[in-house]
Amino acid sequence: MKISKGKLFDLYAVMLKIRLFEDRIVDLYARGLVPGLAHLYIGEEAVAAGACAALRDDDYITSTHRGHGHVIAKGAELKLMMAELFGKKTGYCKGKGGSMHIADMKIGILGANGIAGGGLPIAVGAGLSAKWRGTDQVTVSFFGDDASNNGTFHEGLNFASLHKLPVVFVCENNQYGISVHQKQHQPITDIAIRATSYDMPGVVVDGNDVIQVHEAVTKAVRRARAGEGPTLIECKTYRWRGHHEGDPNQGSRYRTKQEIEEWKKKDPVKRLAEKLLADKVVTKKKLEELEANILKEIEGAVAFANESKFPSQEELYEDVYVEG
Amino acid sequence: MKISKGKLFDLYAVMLKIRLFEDRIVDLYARGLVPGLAHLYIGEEAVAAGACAALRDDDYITSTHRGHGHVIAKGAELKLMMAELFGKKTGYCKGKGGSMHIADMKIGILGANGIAGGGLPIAVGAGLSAKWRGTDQVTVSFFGDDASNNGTFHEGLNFASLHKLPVVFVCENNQYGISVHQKQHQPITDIAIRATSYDMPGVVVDGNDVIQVHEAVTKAVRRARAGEGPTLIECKTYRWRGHHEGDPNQGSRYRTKQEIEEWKKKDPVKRLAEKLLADKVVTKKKLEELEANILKEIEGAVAFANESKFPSQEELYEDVYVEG
Amino acid sequence: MREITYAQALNEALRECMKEDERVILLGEDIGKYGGIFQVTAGLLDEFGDKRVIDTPISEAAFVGASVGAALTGMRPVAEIMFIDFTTVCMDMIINQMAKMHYMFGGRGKVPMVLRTNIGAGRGAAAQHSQSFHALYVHIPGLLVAAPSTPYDAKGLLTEAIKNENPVIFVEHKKLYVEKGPVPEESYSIPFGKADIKREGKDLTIVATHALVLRSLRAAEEVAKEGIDVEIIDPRTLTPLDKDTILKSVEKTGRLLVADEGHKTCGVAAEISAIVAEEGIYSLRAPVQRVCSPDTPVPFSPPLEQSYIPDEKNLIPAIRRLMEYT
Amino acid sequence: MREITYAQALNEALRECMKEDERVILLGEDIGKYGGIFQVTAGLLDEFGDKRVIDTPISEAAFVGASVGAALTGMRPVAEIMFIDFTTVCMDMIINQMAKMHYMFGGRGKVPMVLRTNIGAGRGAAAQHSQSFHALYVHIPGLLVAAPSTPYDAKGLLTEAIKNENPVIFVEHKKLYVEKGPVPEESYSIPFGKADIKREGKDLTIVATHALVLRSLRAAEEVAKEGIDVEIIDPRTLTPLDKDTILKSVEKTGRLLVADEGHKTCGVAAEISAIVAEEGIYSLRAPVQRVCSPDTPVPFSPPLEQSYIPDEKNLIPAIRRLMEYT
Ligand SMILES: Cc1ncc(C[n+]2csc(CCOP(=O)(O)OP(=O)(O)O)c2C)c(N)n1
Ligand SMILES: Cc1ncc(C[n+]2csc(CCOP(=O)(O)OP(=O)(O)O)c2C)c(N)n1
Ligand SMILES: [Mg+2]
Ligand SMILES: [Mg+2]
Repeated sequence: MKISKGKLFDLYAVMLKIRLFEDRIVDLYARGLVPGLAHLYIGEEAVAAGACAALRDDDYITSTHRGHGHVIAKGAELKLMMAELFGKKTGYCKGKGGSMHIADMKIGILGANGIAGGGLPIAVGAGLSAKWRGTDQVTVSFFGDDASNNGTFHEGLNFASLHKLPVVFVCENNQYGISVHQKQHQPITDIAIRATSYDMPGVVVDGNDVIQVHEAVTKAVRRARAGEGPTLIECKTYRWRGHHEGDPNQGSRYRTKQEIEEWKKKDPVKRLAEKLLADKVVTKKKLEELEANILKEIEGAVAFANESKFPSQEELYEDVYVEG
Repeated sequence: MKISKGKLFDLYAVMLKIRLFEDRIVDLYARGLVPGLAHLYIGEEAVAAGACAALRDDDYITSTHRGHGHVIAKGAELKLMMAELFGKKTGYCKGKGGSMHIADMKIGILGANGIAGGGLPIAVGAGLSAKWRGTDQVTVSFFGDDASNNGTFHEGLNFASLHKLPVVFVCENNQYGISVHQKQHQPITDIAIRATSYDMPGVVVDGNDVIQVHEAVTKAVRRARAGEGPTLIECKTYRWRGHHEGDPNQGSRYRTKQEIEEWKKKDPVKRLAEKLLADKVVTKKKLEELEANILKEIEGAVAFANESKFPSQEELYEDVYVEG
Repeated sequence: MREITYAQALNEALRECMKEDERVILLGEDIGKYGGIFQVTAGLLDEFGDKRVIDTPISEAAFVGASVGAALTGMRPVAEIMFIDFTTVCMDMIINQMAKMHYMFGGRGKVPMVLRTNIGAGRGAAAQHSQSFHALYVHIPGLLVAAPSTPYDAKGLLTEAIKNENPVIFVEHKKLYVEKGPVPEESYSIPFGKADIKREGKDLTIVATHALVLRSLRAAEEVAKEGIDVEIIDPRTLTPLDKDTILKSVEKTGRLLVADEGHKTCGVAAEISAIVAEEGIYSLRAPVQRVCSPDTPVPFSPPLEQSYIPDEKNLIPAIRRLMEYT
Repeated sequence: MREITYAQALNEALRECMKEDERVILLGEDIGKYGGIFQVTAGLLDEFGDKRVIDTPISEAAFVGASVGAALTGMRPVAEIMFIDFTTVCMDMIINQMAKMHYMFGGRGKVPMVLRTNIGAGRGAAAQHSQSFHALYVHIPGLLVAAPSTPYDAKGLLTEAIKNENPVIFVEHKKLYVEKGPVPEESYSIPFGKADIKREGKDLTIVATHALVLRSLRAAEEVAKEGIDVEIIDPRTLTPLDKDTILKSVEKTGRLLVADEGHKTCGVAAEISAIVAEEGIYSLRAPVQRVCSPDTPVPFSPPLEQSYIPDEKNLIPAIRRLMEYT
């Protein structure tokens, strides 16, 4: 597969947007402006960007507790995200969901999810639904290495393969549950081998290489659209920060600083930037412009969130049920 | 592995005991003497007999809704079983459990289980416990083909392998859930391949050949005792009767009479009897004697059950909690 | 009017809704060729094919979760869990996903699905196949909970459940499947949150659910001989609960007995009792009595199980006791 | 007496029990190096090693089920589920196995294990990380349910839970982990089923659980200024429930307010209210009031979450309302 220069640049733009958005969250969180739990995706941007670029607007994703990257890559508006993270009425969920529950049916975001492994069965249902409705929509389900030990993984993949559903299971293997290393949570190294149990293809890619991710997901999406069934794709990657903001010293209770530094050298964003420059896809200036534009968008989002109102007390009781 | 003649005869005796016990249940159920649900094991006797013969008295099993065979093979007393099936106070569970909950800690029966897949995590715990206590006890966990689609299978096998626990997972693939054929419940034919996902050995055997079952389980038990971890063994077999007594026409709503007849030709009990005779392990007379003795034991059990009292009303409130 | 069974009434509701709306599909174990363990889906596979009547693996989390995903994306799934006991294996999909999405997402997305299941002891099926813990779902906001007691209510409430925009836990009762009653041939809905007065009376109110409605009606006939005139209110849906009808009845009778097959502690009967203690206490001239299953697992042995099940043997003495207060 | 936090008190109970009895082992996610998400198991891995402090995969059904199997075969496991919200993914192991085995097996076999978890909103963690549905476990017979409100109770109840022969759902409260209070250095047990009178008073009884005890104490101080003398009863265990102490207090005060952080409908407060409506109605001179979480999922936005959480803002007006009845 040949990725066009334009596409490569677009991938980069998405990755950078995720990175800068979350860099800003780090800062806002530290200053107490973002309440609750913020599980950051920094270091893993290539997965979301590469995967979602293989999707159409009307395709679906299910996301995780670490969902900012997925939803930005699927097209979520930063303003609405930021307002949600601030708990404001103008946010994606009117302030009711926060970081772990961002959803937008219009662009196929079936929700971030606070339950590890919770998204897989939902993705399977979106797949069944697309099949029943006779559309060729595809669903990508993101989940982590440790979530692959949950029963929902097993039940979900079995069901999807049994009915040849148009679902792509994207496992983000960042090598850790919260503090638990993969070696302590499963006796295997490549999660992709679990695909065999469900008679579906399993693929391992370098999750810090957006091109590899994008190619693997594109192939799986093609297969899914053609009615040939699901694929399991494992993306090897790493999270730079603690499990969530507030995890002391970026998780150095359970991993070495050295390990973190090693992985920072494999920075997927920088890596792509260097390639873009080396291959003369873009000029340095263009990259700087891009960054400036994104930063401006983020500032706009922060301003929007800041200026927005908190929901009023009565709203507590709204949206429990669909009325009428 | 060479199985001694004496052992072969013992295996036969267990299989015949299971068969004749359940034949009697068919009759008692039809006459309304056994209340509730009776899931019969007829046709699958070689699995329980072959597996449990590889165990010591202090080893453990977890069983299923279709548990009569497992518990008889592990050494349960027919009298106490029969009384339990009648709902009598003298039964294994004082009449509180019935067919699906027979348990006897003294001989390592950690309970039949009404929840499909419910036994696997419990077996894993017994394995952990043996390891912690520094004994070399092994646990065999029985479960069906359709139960292998439940999340507990996945979580249980992963955990057992991770900690190299002394557990043997014995899947009784009789090709059906209740009415759902394996083709409709999973996209694979050999469940044993799922072992790969947990880095453990997976073995397929003819579940109607007690020698094959026994050899495979013996090997797995040896491995487990040696601290080398769990094994998944799939035994291909078939249930002759309906899912439970009362399933119309032995399940001919969802399978053909012809299929049932084909499998009856592979009768594991008859097959072994013929081998015993052909190899001159026993005489016909010895076999007849054996049958007569078992039948006598069963009659004794029925008489015991019949004569026993129902529990008194106050017992309803006992055993909810351990007192004192 | 013709009489059909509760199971047939449910079957009819499913058939009619499937005919009317092709987004309605069924998922569950053995609902196809087998027709469902209680024959509620009998004949539907033949009529609608295996794309709409789907026999599932023993993967409740997968297929209930898939129903959530399908509902979110435009379908109207009706999932069947063979016994309420087994809803424990997919509780996360029910409590954390199905019930909460609409709220968590701030109104974006809805989950119009039905989870059909059943409660009730009395079949000698012991502790893991006989439970009645529907109260767990009444405790969780975001779910609607239906509890039909007659064939008529079964059909009308299931039709409403399927058409409703919210997730519904549709709690049937095993012992009622074979009960017959008059049911219109045409399609109809019973709105949620409207109790039905199953018997009018002036001396004592019984709020009864599921099989306890039938058992209360029998108890009422019995005590009528002693001149006691019992009113029986069947809430029909537990969420929403029609508390006005209950409070009004208690205002009239001054005596309340709540009868529900769930365990007593923290059950539906506790809630109804607490509502009256909070909002109708001045109507009461006697303590509020609950007739429920005891706080023990369901025993297997038939005599124990009979003594476990709340019925006339518990209702009649409770009624008499309440009538001693004047 | 020295003061330590609720989390430290729990940690101490675990340490002492592990030292005393080598059958006590811990399983849970991130309980090892991480020390548990709320630091309750901090230091225990170092002290007892990874054979007794086991970090598990995200496989709650496996490790809670394994705890059941281990308990059945002679161990005394203490499992930690990070938030009560996640107990939904292993509910079958809790409700159908752990709770019922002793009964189903007719007394053969016992399951002496503890499942530690926590409830409570107030950390901006939204609908799937802030629930308080401990009532679900109170509804299920076969389980004991503990609900400590102070560091002292936390240590004593956890010690008792570990030594108890029955399965215990040990429900901690997130917002209490950092609260300090006096705790003896030596090991001690608090028996289950004995309520503690956290404040004596004569005008009104508040039965309060978990963080509502603290909040009620503050509310009581506030209304004391108006001359209202509140008695606060902390049941400490919800199963068994010390109803005698509650009934006796109500007999004295004539007014009852029940305060629990669970949802109102079918919650613990409903049960306590129903008990009094059944057995103590003649002591009441006012309706029974419940102060609970509303029947909505927990919202994320801080101002909404604050208004969601039941506390003094709800308690004080409720007390005043009840005092209007004379
Ligand atoms: C069912 C469940 N159990 C536990 C948790 C707590 N928890 C949140 S994230 C997490 C680790 C997830 O690890 P992984 O799946 O690898 O995703 P990552 O955080 O590495 O992206 C855990 C244990 C949860 N959210 N859901
Ligand atoms: C979790 C759960 N779901 C559904 C059931 C109902 N049920 C009882 S047995 C059974 C089929 C079991 O099939 P399999 O595991 O192959 O065992 P078999 O009956 O063939 O021995 C089902 C669906 C159950 N007991 N538990
Ligand atoms: Mg991870
Ligand atoms: Mg089978």
